[in-house]
Amino acid sequence: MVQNFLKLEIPSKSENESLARIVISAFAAQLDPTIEEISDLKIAVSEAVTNAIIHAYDSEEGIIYIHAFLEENKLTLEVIDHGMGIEDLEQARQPLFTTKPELERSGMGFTIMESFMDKVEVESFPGQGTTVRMVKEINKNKKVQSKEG
Amino acid sequence: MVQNFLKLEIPSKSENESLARIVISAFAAQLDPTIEEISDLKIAVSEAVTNAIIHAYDSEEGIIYIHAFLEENKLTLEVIDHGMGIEDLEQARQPLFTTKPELERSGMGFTIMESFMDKVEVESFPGQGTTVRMVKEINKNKKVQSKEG
Amino acid sequence: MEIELKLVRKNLIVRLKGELDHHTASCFREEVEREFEKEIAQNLVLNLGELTFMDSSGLGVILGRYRRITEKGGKVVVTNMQPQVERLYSLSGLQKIIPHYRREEEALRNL
Amino acid sequence: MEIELKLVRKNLIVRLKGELDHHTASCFREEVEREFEKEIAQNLVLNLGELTFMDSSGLGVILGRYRRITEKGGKVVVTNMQPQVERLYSLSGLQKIIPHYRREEEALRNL
Ligand SMILES: Nc1ncnc2c1ncn2[C@@H]1O[C@H](COP(=O)(O)OP(=O)(O)O)[C@@H](O)[C@H]1O
Ligand SMILES: Nc1ncnc2c1ncn2[C@@H]1O[C@H](COP(=O)(O)OP(=O)(O)O)[C@@H](O)[C@H]1O
Repeated sequence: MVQNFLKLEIPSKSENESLARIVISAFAAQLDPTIEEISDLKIAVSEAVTNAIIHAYDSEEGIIYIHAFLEENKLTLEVIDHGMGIEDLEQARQPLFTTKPELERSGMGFTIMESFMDKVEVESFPGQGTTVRMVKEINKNKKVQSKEG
Repeated sequence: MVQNFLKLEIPSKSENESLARIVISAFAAQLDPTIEEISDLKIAVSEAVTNAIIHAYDSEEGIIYIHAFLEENKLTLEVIDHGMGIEDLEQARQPLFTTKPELERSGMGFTIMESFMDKVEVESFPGQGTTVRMVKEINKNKKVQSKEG
Repeated sequence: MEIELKLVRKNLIVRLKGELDHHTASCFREEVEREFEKEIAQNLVLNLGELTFMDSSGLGVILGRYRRITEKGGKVVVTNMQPQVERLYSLSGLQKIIPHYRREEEALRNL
Repeated sequence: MEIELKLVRKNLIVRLKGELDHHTASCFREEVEREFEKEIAQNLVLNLGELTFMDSSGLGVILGRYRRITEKGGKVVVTNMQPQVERLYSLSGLQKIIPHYRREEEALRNL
Protein backbone atom coordinates (compact mmCIF):
# COMPACT_ATOMS: atom_id res chain seq x y z
CA MET A 1 0.00 0.00 0.00
CA VAL A 2 1.26 3.45 -0.88
CA GLN A 3 1.52 5.64 2.17
CA ASN A 4 3.38 8.86 2.18
CA PHE A 5 3.06 12.48 3.14
CA LEU A 6 4.74 15.83 2.83
CA LYS A 7 4.52 19.09 4.68
CA LEU A 8 5.69 22.19 2.92
CA GLU A 9 6.03 25.68 4.33
CA ILE A 10 6.57 28.65 1.99
CA PRO A 11 6.17 32.42 2.17
CA SER A 12 3.14 33.88 0.42
CA LYS A 13 5.00 35.08 -2.67
CA SER A 14 3.50 34.72 -6.10
CA GLU A 15 6.71 33.00 -7.34
CA ASN A 16 5.77 30.13 -5.06
CA GLU A 17 2.51 29.37 -6.88
CA SER A 18 4.37 27.41 -9.54
CA LEU A 19 6.60 25.83 -6.89
CA ALA A 20 3.51 24.52 -5.08
CA ARG A 21 2.21 23.03 -8.33
CA ILE A 22 5.50 21.30 -9.06
CA VAL A 23 5.74 19.87 -5.54
CA ILE A 24 2.21 18.47 -5.63
CA SER A 25 2.70 17.02 -9.13
CA ALA A 26 5.92 15.32 -8.05
CA PHE A 27 4.31 13.96 -4.91
CA ALA A 28 1.24 12.65 -6.76
CA ALA A 29 3.47 11.09 -9.42
CA GLN A 30 4.09 8.23 -6.96
CA LEU A 31 0.54 7.02 -7.71
CA ASP A 32 1.16 7.04 -11.48
CA PRO A 33 -1.76 9.41 -12.22
CA THR A 34 -3.10 10.34 -15.65
CA ILE A 35 -2.12 13.66 -17.25
CA GLU A 36 -5.62 14.91 -16.58
CA GLU A 37 -5.44 13.99 -12.89
CA ILE A 38 -2.10 15.80 -12.53
CA SER A 39 -3.57 18.80 -14.26
CA ASP A 40 -6.59 18.78 -11.89
CA LEU A 41 -4.33 18.68 -8.82
CA LYS A 42 -2.13 21.47 -10.15
CA ILE A 43 -5.03 23.79 -10.74
CA ALA A 44 -6.64 23.02 -7.37
CA VAL A 45 -3.46 23.69 -5.39
CA SER A 46 -2.78 26.77 -7.48
CA GLU A 47 -6.21 28.22 -6.62
CA ALA A 48 -5.85 27.59 -2.90
CA VAL A 49 -2.30 28.95 -2.71
CA THR A 50 -3.18 32.03 -4.76
CA ASN A 51 -6.12 32.71 -2.44
CA ALA A 52 -3.84 32.56 0.57
CA ILE A 53 -1.47 35.06 -1.08
CA ILE A 54 -4.11 37.51 -2.30
CA HIS A 55 -6.93 37.21 0.19
CA ALA A 56 -5.61 35.74 3.42
CA TYR A 57 -2.48 37.88 3.60
CA ASP A 58 -3.79 40.71 1.40
CA SER A 59 -0.53 40.64 -0.58
CA GLU A 60 1.56 41.17 2.58
CA GLU A 61 3.99 38.39 3.47
CA GLY A 62 2.74 35.47 5.52
CA ILE A 63 3.36 31.75 5.65
CA ILE A 64 1.46 29.12 3.70
CA TYR A 65 1.43 25.49 4.81
CA ILE A 66 0.75 22.79 2.27
CA HIS A 67 0.19 19.27 3.53
CA ALA A 68 -0.30 16.29 1.27
CA PHE A 69 -1.16 12.74 2.28
CA LEU A 70 -1.28 9.63 0.15
CA GLU A 71 -3.20 6.61 1.31
CA GLU A 72 -3.66 3.88 -1.26
CA ASN A 73 -5.01 5.84 -4.20
CA LYS A 74 -6.49 8.71 -2.21
CA LEU A 75 -4.66 12.02 -2.16
CA THR A 76 -5.56 14.60 0.49
CA LEU A 77 -4.30 18.15 0.12
CA GLU A 78 -4.45 20.84 2.78
CA VAL A 79 -3.61 24.48 2.16
CA ILE A 80 -3.45 26.39 5.42
CA ASP A 81 -2.91 30.08 6.11
CA HIS A 82 -2.90 32.19 9.26
CA GLY A 83 -4.40 35.14 7.47
CA MET A 84 -7.59 37.14 7.78
CA GLY A 85 -10.07 34.29 7.44
CA ILE A 86 -13.45 34.22 5.70
CA GLU A 87 -16.58 35.73 7.31
CA ASP A 88 -19.23 34.10 5.13
CA LEU A 89 -18.09 30.76 3.80
CA GLU A 90 -21.24 29.98 1.85
CA GLN A 91 -21.04 33.26 -0.02
CA ALA A 92 -17.28 32.87 -0.64
CA ARG A 93 -17.83 29.50 -2.34
CA GLN A 94 -20.43 30.87 -4.76
CA PRO A 95 -19.31 30.99 -8.41
CA LEU A 96 -18.20 34.47 -9.49
CA PHE A 97 -18.19 35.84 -5.94
CA THR A 98 -15.05 37.82 -5.16
CA THR A 99 -14.10 40.50 -2.66
CA LYS A 100 -11.29 41.74 -4.90
CA PRO A 101 -12.78 42.63 -8.30
CA GLU A 102 -10.25 45.48 -8.53
CA LEU A 103 -7.49 42.85 -8.81
CA GLU A 104 -9.35 41.25 -11.73
CA ARG A 105 -10.22 38.18 -9.69
CA SER A 106 -12.74 35.99 -11.47
CA GLY A 107 -14.44 34.62 -8.35
CA MET A 108 -14.02 31.11 -9.79
CA GLY A 109 -11.36 29.76 -7.42
CA PHE A 110 -13.56 27.67 -5.15
CA THR A 111 -15.76 26.56 -8.06
CA ILE A 112 -12.68 25.25 -9.85
CA MET A 113 -11.39 23.43 -6.75
CA GLU A 114 -14.83 21.82 -6.39
CA SER A 115 -15.04 20.68 -9.99
CA PHE A 116 -11.50 19.33 -10.27
CA MET A 117 -11.31 17.59 -6.89
CA ASP A 118 -13.65 14.97 -5.41
CA LYS A 119 -14.21 16.79 -2.16
CA VAL A 120 -13.45 20.30 -0.85
CA GLU A 121 -13.85 21.31 2.79
CA VAL A 122 -13.13 24.83 4.02
CA GLU A 123 -12.65 25.75 7.66
CA SER A 124 -12.09 29.38 8.46
CA PHE A 125 -11.83 31.53 11.57
CA PRO A 126 -12.03 35.28 10.91
CA GLY A 127 -8.83 36.95 12.08
CA GLN A 128 -7.10 33.59 12.48
CA GLY A 129 -6.91 31.86 9.15
CA THR A 130 -8.26 29.33 6.73
CA THR A 131 -7.76 25.65 5.97
CA VAL A 132 -8.82 24.26 2.60
CA ARG A 133 -8.89 20.44 2.59
CA MET A 134 -9.31 18.70 -0.74
CA VAL A 135 -9.47 15.01 -1.60
CA LYS A 136 -9.00 13.30 -4.92
CA GLU A 137 -9.02 9.67 -5.81
CA ILE A 138 -6.24 8.95 -8.29
CA ASN A 139 -6.48 6.32 -11.01
CA LYS A 140 -10.18 5.86 -10.48
CA ASN A 141 -10.61 4.61 -14.03
CA LYS A 142 -7.51 2.44 -14.14
CA LYS A 143 -8.68 0.58 -11.04
CA VAL A 144 -12.04 -0.27 -12.56
CA GLN A 145 -10.32 -1.51 -15.70
CA SER A 146 -7.99 -3.86 -13.87
CA LYS A 147 -10.91 -5.27 -11.88
CA GLU A 148 -12.81 -5.99 -15.07
CA GLY A 149 -9.79 -7.27 -16.99
CA MET B 1 16.65 41.09 -4.32
CA VAL B 2 15.51 37.51 -4.42
CA GLN B 3 14.57 36.29 -1.00
CA ASN B 4 12.64 33.16 -0.45
CA PHE B 5 12.63 29.99 1.58
CA LEU B 6 10.94 26.65 1.89
CA LYS B 7 10.65 24.07 4.62
CA LEU B 8 9.80 20.55 3.61
CA GLU B 9 9.04 17.59 5.86
CA ILE B 10 8.94 14.08 4.42
CA PRO B 11 9.17 10.55 5.76
CA SER B 12 12.46 8.74 5.20
CA LYS B 13 11.26 6.62 2.27
CA SER B 14 13.47 6.03 -0.73
CA GLU B 15 10.65 7.23 -3.06
CA ASN B 16 11.17 10.66 -1.58
CA GLU B 17 14.75 10.96 -2.79
CA SER B 18 13.57 12.01 -6.24
CA LEU B 19 10.87 14.21 -4.69
CA ALA B 20 13.54 16.09 -2.72
CA ARG B 21 15.54 16.62 -5.90
CA ILE B 22 12.54 17.98 -7.79
CA VAL B 23 11.60 20.35 -4.97
CA ILE B 24 15.11 21.76 -4.71
CA SER B 25 15.43 22.13 -8.50
CA ALA B 26 12.11 23.97 -8.67
CA PHE B 27 13.06 26.21 -5.79
CA ALA B 28 16.49 27.04 -7.23
CA ALA B 29 14.92 27.71 -10.65
CA GLN B 30 13.88 31.11 -9.32
CA LEU B 31 17.54 32.17 -9.62
CA ASP B 32 17.73 31.04 -13.27
CA PRO B 33 20.67 28.68 -12.64
CA THR B 34 22.67 26.84 -15.29
CA ILE B 35 21.96 23.17 -16.04
CA GLU B 36 25.20 22.28 -14.30
CA GLU B 37 24.27 24.21 -11.16
CA ILE B 38 20.87 22.50 -11.03
CA SER B 39 22.60 19.17 -11.44
CA ASP B 40 25.03 19.96 -8.59
CA LEU B 41 22.18 20.87 -6.26
CA LYS B 42 20.23 17.75 -7.15
CA ILE B 43 23.11 15.45 -6.41
CA ALA B 44 23.99 17.21 -3.14
CA VAL B 45 20.44 17.03 -1.77
CA SER B 46 20.14 13.46 -2.98
CA GLU B 47 23.27 12.44 -1.04
CA ALA B 48 22.14 14.10 2.19
CA VAL B 49 18.58 12.72 1.99
CA THR B 50 19.79 9.22 1.14
CA ASN B 51 22.15 9.33 4.14
CA ALA B 52 19.28 10.26 6.42
CA ILE B 53 17.24 7.34 5.09
CA ILE B 54 20.00 4.72 5.22
CA HIS B 55 22.25 5.80 8.07
CA ALA B 56 20.31 8.12 10.37
CA TYR B 57 17.16 6.02 10.50
CA ASP B 58 18.82 2.72 9.53
CA SER B 59 16.04 2.09 6.98
CA GLU B 60 13.33 2.44 9.65
CA GLU B 61 10.84 5.26 9.16
CA GLY B 62 11.71 8.69 10.51
CA ILE B 63 11.19 12.27 9.42
CA ILE B 64 13.55 14.28 7.23
CA TYR B 65 13.44 18.08 7.24
CA ILE B 66 14.74 19.96 4.22
CA HIS B 67 15.13 23.71 4.50
CA ALA B 68 16.18 25.92 1.63
CA PHE B 69 16.90 29.64 1.73
CA LEU B 70 17.59 32.01 -1.12
CA GLU B 71 19.30 35.30 -0.53
CA GLU B 72 20.38 37.18 -3.62
CA ASN B 73 22.25 34.51 -5.49
CA LYS B 74 23.20 32.37 -2.50
CA LEU B 75 21.30 29.16 -1.88
CA THR B 76 21.53 27.48 1.52
CA LEU B 77 20.26 23.94 1.95
CA GLU B 78 19.76 22.13 5.25
CA VAL B 79 18.97 18.46 5.53
CA ILE B 80 18.06 17.55 9.09
CA ASP B 81 17.28 14.21 10.69
CA HIS B 82 16.53 13.10 14.24
CA GLY B 83 18.28 9.81 13.73
CA MET B 84 21.27 8.09 15.27
CA GLY B 85 23.85 10.80 14.64
CA ILE B 86 27.52 10.46 13.72
CA GLU B 87 30.19 9.61 16.31
CA ASP B 88 33.30 10.62 14.40
CA LEU B 89 32.56 13.40 11.92
CA GLU B 90 36.07 13.69 10.56
CA GLN B 91 36.18 10.00 9.72
CA ALA B 92 32.66 10.09 8.23
CA ARG B 93 33.66 12.84 5.80
CA GLN B 94 36.66 10.93 4.49
CA PRO B 95 36.36 9.72 0.87
CA LEU B 96 35.40 6.03 0.62
CA PHE B 97 34.58 5.74 4.34
CA THR B 98 31.29 3.96 4.95
CA THR B 99 29.75 2.08 7.86
CA LYS B 100 27.44 0.16 5.53
CA PRO B 101 29.60 -1.61 2.93
CA GLU B 102 27.11 -4.51 3.01
CA LEU B 103 24.56 -2.17 1.40
CA GLU B 104 27.04 -1.39 -1.40
CA ARG B 105 27.54 2.16 -0.18
CA SER B 106 30.46 3.82 -1.93
CA GLY B 107 31.46 6.09 0.94
CA MET B 108 31.49 9.01 -1.49
CA GLY B 109 28.41 10.91 -0.24
CA PHE B 110 30.15 13.64 1.74
CA THR B 111 32.95 13.95 -0.82
CA ILE B 112 30.35 14.58 -3.53
CA MET B 113 28.50 17.17 -1.44
CA GLU B 114 31.81 18.94 -0.83
CA SER B 115 32.83 18.99 -4.48
CA PHE B 116 29.47 20.07 -5.88
CA MET B 117 28.59 22.72 -3.28
CA ASP B 118 30.68 25.71 -2.15
CA LYS B 119 30.45 24.92 1.55
CA VAL B 120 29.34 21.92 3.61
CA GLU B 121 28.92 22.00 7.39
CA VAL B 122 27.86 18.99 9.40
CA GLU B 123 26.58 19.12 12.93
CA SER B 124 25.74 15.85 14.61
CA PHE B 125 24.77 14.68 18.08
CA PRO B 126 24.98 10.91 18.59
CA GLY B 127 21.57 9.57 19.52
CA GLN B 128 19.89 12.82 18.51
CA GLY B 129 20.47 13.50 14.89
CA THR B 130 22.39 15.29 12.18
CA THR B 131 22.18 18.57 10.30
CA VAL B 132 23.97 18.97 6.98
CA ARG B 133 24.13 22.61 5.89
CA MET B 134 25.32 23.33 2.37
CA VAL B 135 25.77 26.62 0.54
CA LYS B 136 26.08 27.28 -3.16
CA GLU B 137 26.40 30.51 -5.05
CA ILE B 138 24.25 30.40 -8.16
CA ASN B 139 25.14 32.12 -11.42
CA LYS B 140 28.65 32.82 -10.27
CA ASN B 141 29.88 32.96 -13.85
CA LYS B 142 26.94 34.87 -15.27
CA LYS B 143 27.47 37.59 -12.70
CA VAL B 144 31.12 38.02 -13.65
CA GLN B 145 30.15 38.13 -17.32
CA SER B 146 27.57 40.85 -16.86
CA LYS B 147 30.06 42.89 -14.85
CA GLU B 148 32.61 42.57 -17.63
CA GLY B 149 30.14 43.05 -20.49
CA MET C 1 5.73 32.82 -19.28
CA GLU C 2 6.74 34.15 -22.69
CA ILE C 3 4.60 36.65 -24.60
CA GLU C 4 4.81 37.20 -28.34
CA LEU C 5 3.02 40.22 -29.83
CA LYS C 6 2.15 40.79 -33.47
CA LEU C 7 0.01 43.46 -35.08
CA VAL C 8 -2.06 42.45 -38.11
CA ARG C 9 -4.04 45.47 -39.29
CA LYS C 10 -6.14 46.56 -36.32
CA ASN C 11 -5.72 43.22 -34.58
CA LEU C 12 -3.17 42.56 -31.86
CA ILE C 13 -2.20 38.90 -31.81
CA VAL C 14 -0.84 37.78 -28.44
CA ARG C 15 0.75 34.34 -28.19
CA LEU C 16 1.20 33.04 -24.66
CA LYS C 17 3.76 30.34 -23.89
CA GLY C 18 4.14 28.65 -20.52
CA GLU C 19 1.98 29.12 -17.45
CA LEU C 20 -0.65 31.81 -16.92
CA ASP C 21 -1.31 32.16 -13.19
CA HIS C 22 -1.56 35.05 -10.71
CA HIS C 23 2.22 35.49 -10.80
CA THR C 24 2.45 35.85 -14.59
CA ALA C 25 -0.94 37.55 -15.10
CA SER C 26 0.37 41.03 -14.32
CA CYS C 27 3.06 40.77 -16.97
CA PHE C 28 0.45 39.75 -19.56
CA ARG C 29 -1.86 42.57 -18.45
CA GLU C 30 0.86 45.22 -18.71
CA GLU C 31 2.08 44.13 -22.13
CA VAL C 32 -1.43 44.18 -23.58
CA GLU C 33 -2.39 47.48 -21.92
CA ARG C 34 0.76 49.13 -23.27
CA GLU C 35 -0.06 48.04 -26.79
CA PHE C 36 -3.65 49.22 -26.63
CA GLU C 37 -2.58 52.59 -25.23
CA LYS C 38 -0.91 53.26 -28.58
CA GLU C 39 -4.46 53.27 -30.01
CA ILE C 40 -3.48 51.32 -33.11
CA ALA C 41 -4.89 47.93 -32.20
CA GLN C 42 -8.63 47.58 -31.75
CA ASN C 43 -9.15 43.85 -31.34
CA LEU C 44 -7.29 41.18 -29.37
CA VAL C 45 -6.55 37.69 -30.70
CA LEU C 46 -5.29 35.54 -27.87
CA ASN C 47 -3.42 32.44 -29.02
CA LEU C 48 -3.27 29.93 -26.13
CA GLY C 49 -1.71 27.11 -28.17
CA GLU C 50 1.46 26.91 -26.11
CA LEU C 51 -0.07 27.59 -22.75
CA THR C 52 0.70 24.59 -20.53
CA PHE C 53 -1.20 25.80 -17.48
CA MET C 54 -3.93 28.28 -16.66
CA ASP C 55 -6.04 28.81 -13.55
CA SER C 56 -8.74 31.27 -12.44
CA SER C 57 -6.21 34.12 -12.31
CA GLY C 58 -5.83 33.57 -16.06
CA LEU C 59 -9.59 33.70 -16.52
CA GLY C 60 -9.65 36.93 -14.50
CA VAL C 61 -6.98 38.68 -16.52
CA ILE C 62 -8.55 37.61 -19.82
CA LEU C 63 -11.93 38.83 -18.65
CA GLY C 64 -10.29 42.10 -17.55
CA ARG C 65 -8.89 42.66 -21.07
CA TYR C 66 -12.30 41.74 -22.54
CA ARG C 67 -13.95 44.47 -20.46
CA ARG C 68 -11.45 47.18 -21.35
CA ILE C 69 -11.37 46.36 -25.06
CA THR C 70 -15.13 45.93 -25.60
CA GLU C 71 -15.69 49.23 -23.75
CA LYS C 72 -13.88 50.93 -26.62
CA GLY C 73 -15.77 48.96 -29.25
CA GLY C 74 -13.09 46.31 -29.83
CA LYS C 75 -13.42 42.53 -29.86
CA VAL C 76 -11.60 39.72 -28.04
CA VAL C 77 -11.24 36.18 -29.37
CA VAL C 78 -9.25 33.15 -28.27
CA THR C 79 -7.54 30.55 -30.48
CA ASN C 80 -5.68 27.22 -30.32
CA MET C 81 -6.98 26.17 -26.91
CA GLN C 82 -5.58 22.95 -25.42
CA PRO C 83 -7.98 20.41 -23.81
CA GLN C 84 -7.05 21.29 -20.19
CA VAL C 85 -7.50 25.00 -20.76
CA GLU C 86 -10.73 24.35 -22.66
CA ARG C 87 -12.23 22.53 -19.65
CA LEU C 88 -11.59 25.60 -17.53
CA TYR C 89 -12.91 27.87 -20.23
CA SER C 90 -16.25 26.10 -20.50
CA LEU C 91 -16.59 25.66 -16.74
CA SER C 92 -16.14 29.39 -16.24
CA GLY C 93 -18.76 30.47 -18.74
CA LEU C 94 -16.15 32.55 -20.55
CA GLN C 95 -17.00 30.64 -23.72
CA LYS C 96 -20.36 32.37 -23.78
CA ILE C 97 -18.83 35.80 -24.17
CA ILE C 98 -15.42 35.23 -25.81
CA PRO C 99 -15.52 33.32 -29.12
CA HIS C 100 -13.01 30.54 -29.62
CA TYR C 101 -11.43 29.61 -32.97
CA ARG C 102 -9.16 26.76 -33.89
CA ARG C 103 -6.54 28.96 -35.56
CA GLU C 104 -5.43 32.57 -35.74
CA GLU C 105 -6.32 32.87 -39.44
CA GLU C 106 -9.85 31.71 -38.75
CA ALA C 107 -10.15 34.26 -35.96
CA LEU C 108 -8.79 37.06 -38.16
CA ARG C 109 -11.31 36.25 -40.93
CA ASN C 110 -14.13 36.60 -38.40
CA LEU C 111 -13.09 39.91 -36.88
CA MET D 1 14.19 3.98 -14.08
CA GLU D 2 13.90 1.70 -17.10
CA ILE D 3 16.32 -1.14 -17.72
CA GLU D 4 16.92 -2.75 -21.10
CA LEU D 5 18.91 -5.98 -21.25
CA LYS D 6 20.52 -7.52 -24.32
CA LEU D 7 22.88 -10.47 -24.61
CA VAL D 8 25.60 -10.30 -27.30
CA ARG D 9 27.67 -13.45 -27.12
CA LYS D 10 29.07 -13.58 -23.57
CA ASN D 11 28.39 -9.89 -22.98
CA LEU D 12 25.33 -8.58 -21.17
CA ILE D 13 24.47 -5.10 -22.39
CA VAL D 14 22.44 -3.14 -19.84
CA ARG D 15 20.93 0.19 -20.93
CA LEU D 16 19.75 2.41 -18.09
CA LYS D 17 17.17 5.12 -18.68
CA GLY D 18 16.12 7.69 -16.08
CA GLU D 19 17.55 8.19 -12.63
CA LEU D 20 19.92 5.87 -10.79
CA ASP D 21 19.76 6.62 -7.06
CA HIS D 22 19.40 4.59 -3.87
CA HIS D 23 15.70 4.00 -4.64
CA THR D 24 16.28 2.56 -8.11
CA ALA D 25 19.66 0.91 -7.41
CA SER D 26 18.12 -2.26 -5.96
CA CYS D 27 16.08 -2.85 -9.09
CA PHE D 28 19.22 -2.54 -11.24
CA ARG D 29 21.15 -4.84 -8.90
CA GLU D 30 18.48 -7.55 -8.97
CA GLU D 31 18.06 -7.52 -12.74
CA VAL D 32 21.79 -7.85 -13.34
CA GLU D 33 22.28 -10.50 -10.63
CA ARG D 34 19.44 -12.55 -12.10
CA GLU D 35 21.04 -12.50 -15.54
CA PHE D 36 24.49 -13.47 -14.28
CA GLU D 37 23.05 -16.34 -12.25
CA LYS D 38 22.11 -17.99 -15.54
CA GLU D 39 25.89 -18.26 -16.13
CA ILE D 40 25.67 -17.32 -19.79
CA ALA D 41 26.94 -13.78 -19.59
CA GLN D 42 30.49 -13.17 -18.48
CA ASN D 43 31.03 -9.45 -19.05
CA LEU D 44 28.85 -6.41 -18.36
CA VAL D 45 28.50 -3.47 -20.76
CA LEU D 46 26.72 -0.65 -19.00
CA ASN D 47 25.23 1.93 -21.36
CA LEU D 48 24.52 5.13 -19.40
CA GLY D 49 23.53 7.21 -22.44
CA GLU D 50 19.98 7.86 -21.26
CA LEU D 51 20.74 8.23 -17.58
CA THR D 52 19.58 11.70 -16.53
CA PHE D 53 20.76 11.49 -12.93
CA MET D 54 23.17 9.43 -10.86
CA ASP D 55 24.56 9.89 -7.36
CA SER D 56 26.88 7.95 -5.04
CA SER D 57 24.31 5.17 -4.66
CA GLY D 58 24.75 4.60 -8.39
CA LEU D 59 28.52 4.48 -7.97
CA GLY D 60 28.07 1.96 -5.16
CA VAL D 61 25.85 -0.39 -7.11
CA ILE D 62 28.11 -0.24 -10.19
CA LEU D 63 31.13 -0.94 -7.99
CA GLY D 64 29.21 -3.83 -6.40
CA ARG D 65 28.57 -5.40 -9.82
CA TYR D 66 32.24 -4.83 -10.74
CA ARG D 67 33.35 -6.79 -7.66
CA ARG D 68 31.00 -9.74 -8.26
CA ILE D 69 31.75 -10.00 -11.98
CA THR D 70 35.54 -9.60 -11.81
CA GLU D 71 35.61 -12.21 -9.01
CA LYS D 72 34.41 -14.73 -11.61
CA GLY D 73 36.87 -13.52 -14.22
CA GLY D 74 34.47 -11.23 -16.11
CA LYS D 75 34.90 -7.60 -17.14
CA VAL D 76 32.82 -4.49 -16.61
CA VAL D 77 32.83 -1.48 -18.94
CA VAL D 78 30.76 1.66 -19.20
CA THR D 79 29.61 3.47 -22.38
CA ASN D 80 27.86 6.65 -23.56
CA MET D 81 28.43 8.66 -20.42
CA GLN D 82 26.82 12.12 -20.25
CA PRO D 83 28.90 15.08 -18.94
CA GLN D 84 27.18 15.25 -15.53
CA VAL D 85 27.65 11.54 -14.90
CA GLU D 86 31.20 11.74 -16.16
CA ARG D 87 32.09 14.39 -13.56
CA LEU D 88 30.91 12.03 -10.83
CA TYR D 89 32.75 9.13 -12.41
CA SER D 90 36.12 10.90 -12.46
CA LEU D 91 35.63 12.38 -8.99
CA SER D 92 34.98 8.92 -7.57
CA GLY D 93 38.06 7.30 -9.05
CA LEU D 94 35.84 4.68 -10.69
CA GLN D 95 37.40 5.65 -14.02
CA LYS D 96 40.65 4.09 -12.88
CA ILE D 97 39.13 0.64 -12.57
CA ILE D 98 36.20 0.59 -15.00
CA PRO D 99 37.04 1.48 -18.61
CA HIS D 100 34.79 3.92 -20.42
CA TYR D 101 33.99 3.81 -24.16
CA ARG D 102 32.05 6.22 -26.32
CA ARG D 103 29.78 3.53 -27.80
CA GLU D 104 28.62 -0.02 -27.17
CA GLU D 105 30.29 -1.32 -30.39
CA GLU D 106 33.62 0.10 -29.31
CA ALA D 107 33.24 -1.53 -25.90
CA LEU D 108 32.31 -4.89 -27.44
CA ARG D 109 35.36 -4.80 -29.71
CA ASN D 110 37.58 -4.31 -26.66
CA LEU D 111 36.16 -7.11 -24.52
N1 LIG E 1 -7.55 31.81 2.11
C1 LIG E 1 -8.48 32.79 2.12
N2 LIG E 1 -8.47 33.74 3.10
C2 LIG E 1 -9.38 34.73 3.13
N3 LIG E 1 -10.37 34.85 2.22
C3 LIG E 1 -10.46 33.95 1.23
C4 LIG E 1 -9.52 32.88 1.11
N4 LIG E 1 -9.86 32.15 0.04
C5 LIG E 1 -10.94 32.72 -0.50
N5 LIG E 1 -11.33 33.80 0.20
C6 LIG E 1 -12.49 34.66 -0.05
O1 LIG E 1 -13.39 33.94 -0.90
C7 LIG E 1 -13.65 34.69 -2.08
C8 LIG E 1 -13.87 33.76 -3.23
O2 LIG E 1 -12.69 33.04 -3.53
P1 LIG E 1 -12.48 32.42 -4.97
O3 LIG E 1 -13.69 31.61 -5.34
O4 LIG E 1 -11.18 31.70 -4.96
O5 LIG E 1 -12.41 33.67 -5.97
P2 LIG E 1 -11.32 34.83 -6.16
O6 LIG E 1 -10.00 34.37 -5.62
O7 LIG E 1 -11.29 35.03 -7.63
O8 LIG E 1 -11.84 36.03 -5.41
C9 LIG E 1 -12.46 35.61 -2.23
O9 LIG E 1 -12.75 36.75 -3.01
C10 LIG E 1 -12.13 35.95 -0.78
O10 LIG E 1 -12.98 36.95 -0.28
N1 LIG F 1 22.60 11.55 8.41
C1 LIG F 1 23.47 10.64 8.91
N2 LIG F 1 23.21 10.01 10.10
C2 LIG F 1 24.08 9.11 10.60
N3 LIG F 1 25.22 8.76 9.98
C3 LIG F 1 25.54 9.34 8.83
C4 LIG F 1 24.69 10.30 8.23
N4 LIG F 1 25.27 10.71 7.07
C5 LIG F 1 26.42 10.03 6.96
N5 LIG F 1 26.61 9.20 8.03
C6 LIG F 1 27.80 8.34 8.28
O1 LIG F 1 28.88 8.82 7.49
C7 LIG F 1 29.35 7.78 6.65
C8 LIG F 1 29.86 8.34 5.34
O2 LIG F 1 28.79 8.91 4.60
P1 LIG F 1 28.92 9.08 3.02
O3 LIG F 1 30.18 9.79 2.71
O4 LIG F 1 27.67 9.73 2.54
O5 LIG F 1 29.04 7.61 2.44
P2 LIG F 1 27.98 6.40 2.37
O6 LIG F 1 26.58 6.94 2.45
O7 LIG F 1 28.25 5.78 1.06
O8 LIG F 1 28.28 5.49 3.53
C9 LIG F 1 28.21 6.83 6.50
O9 LIG F 1 28.61 5.52 6.17
C10 LIG F 1 27.57 6.90 7.89
O10 LIG F 1 28.25 6.11 8.83
